[in-house]
Amino acid sequence: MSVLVGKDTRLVVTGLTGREGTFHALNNRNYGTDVVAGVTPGKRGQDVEGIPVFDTVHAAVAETGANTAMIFVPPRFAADSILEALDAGIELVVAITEGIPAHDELRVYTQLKRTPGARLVGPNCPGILSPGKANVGIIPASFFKEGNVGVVSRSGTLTYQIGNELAQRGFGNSSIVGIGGDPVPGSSFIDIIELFEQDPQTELIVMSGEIGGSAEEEAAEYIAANVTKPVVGYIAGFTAPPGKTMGHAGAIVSGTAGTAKAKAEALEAKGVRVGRTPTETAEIAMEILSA
Amino acid sequence: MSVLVGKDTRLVVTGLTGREGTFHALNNRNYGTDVVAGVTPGKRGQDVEGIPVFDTVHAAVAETGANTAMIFVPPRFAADSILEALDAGIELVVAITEGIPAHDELRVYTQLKRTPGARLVGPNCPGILSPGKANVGIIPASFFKEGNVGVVSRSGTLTYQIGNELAQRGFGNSSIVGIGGDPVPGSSFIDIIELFEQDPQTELIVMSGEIGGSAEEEAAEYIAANVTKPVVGYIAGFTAPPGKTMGHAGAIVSGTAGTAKAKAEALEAKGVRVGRTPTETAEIAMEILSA
Amino acid sequence: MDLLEYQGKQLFARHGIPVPSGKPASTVADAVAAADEIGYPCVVKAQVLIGGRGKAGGVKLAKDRAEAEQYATDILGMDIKGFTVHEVWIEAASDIASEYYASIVFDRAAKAPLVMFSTKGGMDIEAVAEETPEALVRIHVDPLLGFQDFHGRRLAFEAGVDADVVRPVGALLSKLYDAFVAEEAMLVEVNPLIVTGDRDVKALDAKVTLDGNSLYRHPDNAGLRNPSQEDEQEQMAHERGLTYVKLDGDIGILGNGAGLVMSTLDVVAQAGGSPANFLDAGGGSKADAIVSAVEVILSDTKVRAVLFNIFGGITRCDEVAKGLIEAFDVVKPTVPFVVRLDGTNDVAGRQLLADASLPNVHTEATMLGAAQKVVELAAAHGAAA
Amino acid sequence: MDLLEYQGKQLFARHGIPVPSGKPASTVADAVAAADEIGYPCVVKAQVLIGGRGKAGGVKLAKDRAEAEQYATDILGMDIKGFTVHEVWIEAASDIASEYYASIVFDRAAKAPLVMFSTKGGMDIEAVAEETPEALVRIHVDPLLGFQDFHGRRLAFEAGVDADVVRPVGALLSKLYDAFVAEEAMLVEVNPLIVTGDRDVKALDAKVTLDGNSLYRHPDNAGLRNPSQEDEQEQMAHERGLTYVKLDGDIGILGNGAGLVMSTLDVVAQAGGSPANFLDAGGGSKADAIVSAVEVILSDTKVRAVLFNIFGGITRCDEVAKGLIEAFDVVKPTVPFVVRLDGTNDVAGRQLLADASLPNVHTEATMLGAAQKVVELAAAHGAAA
Repeated sequence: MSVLVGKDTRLVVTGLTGREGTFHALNNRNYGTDVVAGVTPGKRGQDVEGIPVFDTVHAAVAETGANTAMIFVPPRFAADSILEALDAGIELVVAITEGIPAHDELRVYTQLKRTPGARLVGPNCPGILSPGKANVGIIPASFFKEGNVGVVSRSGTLTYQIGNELAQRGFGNSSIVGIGGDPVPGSSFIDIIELFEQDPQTELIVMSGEIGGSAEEEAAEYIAANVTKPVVGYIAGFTAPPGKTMGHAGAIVSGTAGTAKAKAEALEAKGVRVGRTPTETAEIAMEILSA
Repeated sequence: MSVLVGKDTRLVVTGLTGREGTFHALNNRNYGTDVVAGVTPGKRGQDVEGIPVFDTVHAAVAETGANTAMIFVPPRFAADSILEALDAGIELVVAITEGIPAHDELRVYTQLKRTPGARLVGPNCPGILSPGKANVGIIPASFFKEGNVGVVSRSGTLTYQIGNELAQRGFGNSSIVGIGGDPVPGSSFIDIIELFEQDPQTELIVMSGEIGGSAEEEAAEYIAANVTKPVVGYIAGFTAPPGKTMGHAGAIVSGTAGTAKAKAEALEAKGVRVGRTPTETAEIAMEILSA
Repeated sequence: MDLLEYQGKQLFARHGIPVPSGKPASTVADAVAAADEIGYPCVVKAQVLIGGRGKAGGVKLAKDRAEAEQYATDILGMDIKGFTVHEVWIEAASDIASEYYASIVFDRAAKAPLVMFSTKGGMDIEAVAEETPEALVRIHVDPLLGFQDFHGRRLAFEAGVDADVVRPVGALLSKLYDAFVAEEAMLVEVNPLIVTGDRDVKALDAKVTLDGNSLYRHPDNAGLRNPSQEDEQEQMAHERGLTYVKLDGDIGILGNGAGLVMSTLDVVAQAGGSPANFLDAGGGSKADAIVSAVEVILSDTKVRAVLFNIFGGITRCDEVAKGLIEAFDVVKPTVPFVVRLDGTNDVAGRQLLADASLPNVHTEATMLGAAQKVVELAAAHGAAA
Repeated sequence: MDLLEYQGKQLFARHGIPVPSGKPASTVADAVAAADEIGYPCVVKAQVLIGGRGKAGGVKLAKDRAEAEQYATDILGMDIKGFTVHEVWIEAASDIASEYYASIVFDRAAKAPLVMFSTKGGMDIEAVAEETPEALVRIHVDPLLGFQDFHGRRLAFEAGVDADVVRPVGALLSKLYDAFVAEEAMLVEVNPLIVTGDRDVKALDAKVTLDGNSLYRHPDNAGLRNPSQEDEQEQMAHERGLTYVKLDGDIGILGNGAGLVMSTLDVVAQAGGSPANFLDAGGGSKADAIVSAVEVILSDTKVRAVLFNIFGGITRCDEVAKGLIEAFDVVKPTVPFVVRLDGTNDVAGRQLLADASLPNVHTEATMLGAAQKVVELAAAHGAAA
């Protein structure tokens, strides 16, 4: 088992015919993901190395039975593309696009919550990798192998760093989920931790957070109340100065709220061990799994 | 038992200090309804014969525990007043106001469907009477007595006519629900029939429809699939010419869809007996209940 | 409230929807002046609230001034299916490459705006919907989310528009939706929506129905009412704030509440009578409203008897009785009246009527009895007249 | 992106929010001309992106021309908490009866706009929130439903505004919400929102933060950027499209991905070092972006060593290596570099670096090892310098 993406994933890629869309869609297919369709308005009838292209997500769903959409269009078209996928009945939308306007994200999120059975991961995220099964997004899959550690992270490259440290210690992953660093992520830590808790393959959960917002604090509460599996935390941004946006639109500290220290303490107060570096985080995970 | 309103109703009246609002709120209280508050912006601290007035529905709910709101404000303020009541956590909103713009009703309805646990009856309806328990609205209660017939109707006075014909034959009512004749009613026949089906006091359901829309046809399908109690139908408007709005904004026939004949046939096809006049409708009900 | 084509186009233009330039005119001289200003060829179009103008000769292409004058003369005053042409719209002729169809209706059943689009424009859309339903693409729009770019793409692609106009068609549909919401329309229809030889997309016709309940928010639109298009009695009723619909029969009907009035019409018809009108005196009717109502009913000279069917809720029966007594004093009707009063203050109302002993007014205890009585009286009065 | 007060007021005015009339000026002569035009008394206000102007002497009431000239002279060029005053705003003096507070923030946690209102305006709102939290009314607005009239009434009544201004306050809040949504703001704040002696309601201050990601939709706003307010390195980075934040230390940091860069800063700090900056080269960085990034990092003269920490996903390590080699050619750095390359094409990247044998470039296999190495080198280089 794995979470969100796996052998049942039937992927449609919006923006397939763009340079990045083509590159990563083919990468995903080469990994074993069932990439069934692409969408580029006006390019119906074309194909990208055998992947058929449609004008609309609705047509792609009707013709190919796609159940998962990867959004690869530029920021100014991304909100519309996500809404289109939701409207077309897609169950899981994975939005890679970075730089979507915040108010667009707000509208998309509010609409998502009115769409029964739909889930959004991202935007501004590296996607989801279920090693050995499917890769939807831009996570470099060759660094990861199948195993029992579920990873959920706001950051892309930091996810690779932590996953890699685990891999170097011999551990594999059930799924690696990048929820993205934007102000309004479609899925929260809690949403993904809930899935890992239910997933039989996952035996330990690594949660990698960062400064800004209160998602980590909320996750701490949730973990204490609902999660039976061990959770190891990591928080980036101990040295970040207040009031500055640190790259991720979500990574901004106002006053004492949202600091790395406050987040780590909130997690530790609920019994979640928190590593101070990616290396230490991997070591704690190893210690728990080897016990 | 009864449906929607009864001994647990705690009523707040928006527009209480207006002439009509005062008159009917006091009427309702005299009948036994627990009228706990009124709302008129700027009149906090006043009272109407002992009913305290608040500036906002939120304040009324906080101070009095109101769970039902009756909307008596003029059409241009009505949509806002309904939305305010929904936002304040009111469970049942009964909107008497006639002449609310259709697009306002559309926004209100869409918001209603996003508000868990909330119900709207009306607008442009006479309200709900549960004889012997509570009256919320403008139904002349003295013509009705407690009993086992549930009545649901798009029309106000026609409801009185049918209820009166039943009363003259010795039958009382569990509840009488006017859902209103507007293009976008908050509750449909189906919503109310579902409640009557669950209500132990109700042994027979009278459904009084009229030309326009497809609510009666939808109810016919629902009744066949879900209702065990006998249902008697009545449809007004057999002589209405197509394309004309007959008073109720919803009562307009386009082509052959929405005619009284089509509606009566749809009900009869599903085993619902339909009276051709209010008198005949009451006679059918009497026949069934006496059998 | 229905708008004339040119009123609809002016409304469209306010929302950025491309329409051909034009001018309205109600005299031949104004029409020719407008045509001169717009240039030739131009189109002279009858402005009436009914379809089928073209077949009736109400739309003509004028090559020059002489033709414009001729056509304006022919069309102004023309009768089209019972509607007199009071105005023409003089419009620059368009170079039509394709004709599409677009509309947005307030869909009561779905409780959402329904956007429809087809590449089979310029013809009877109901026939298209019946014969080739797949050619009419239908999409509901969530009222809170609103019209999104993807809705426009879906409509255009699924209908099969030419690839080069997918964007402008989507943009026009988006603006049409804006207009539908901002103006609180119940219907906006464009048939045909054209693509010109230069690949411009334009609304060549406009059919707009506005929500009368929202006109207070749109004072400009409220001023567009075309009273000349209403029936004389309906216009009179409208001015007095009454809900009145003219019918073909000879029995005047007044009741309170739309459902009860509709039911009364049915019961009268079942009793063998033929209603002359629908008149809902509404909730809480006061005496003066009753006087107005009687005036409207009796202004229809076909009426041979009148039925009052009142079940008082907000409406108080004593007020209705007072109104009727006053109406007899003012209007002095010559036809018989049948009155049935039940509900709030019914005893007092009946007593007032009994005390007034109006000539030729019959009271009945039940709706059914009242209907039978009025049918009988109408027949007798008809025979006598 | 933060706006100056007067830019915020001009934005407010576009949405119908009442603001006092005024003019911006960047010279004393222009300021005096503006004051003459506006009339006396008027207020001379320093335009800087930092609070506490008043206490710093940046806001003065001028009774006449002489005072206006004196204050403009004093304030232009003044340093307020490290910000130089380049512009003043000359504004008509207001007759203040009451001072309220209003703001709308993009609340990430609630995923909805949060509207806040208080009658305790004109002071530090954070102190109000802390000392008398009940005085600050907070309401979230559903993004799809939008701001309704009842929201305005609740805010005004619950905060306890004077009864006669409940409506105008509600109307102003509604327009403020319109502005927040239409301009895609992350924050709009009015402190104080005043009631004048004539009972007019006006925004006397304006603090607006816009969403940089949406500026392409708002070309007018995009032109408002105040580059003079940015740090020199940050301005340089911004022009090159890099995400750069200046810090106080001496170790330059470059990584790919915000989370990894933040983590790198932490690990360097833990190793005893002090980062000079945050620089996210972003996904898919090409060689020329790396050259730009090195230029920006080294333009900070405090930098004594640089750490490259790359875990390639979209970013290809060979591209990073090429960029670094090119940067050495162009910039010829004198400080030591530590490079850690992992991920996509890491073997090729490391090989390129090895082949280039750049002076003073050290490669490390792990993030932790690289952090320790750069701290050591920075200390040594500092001692040598």
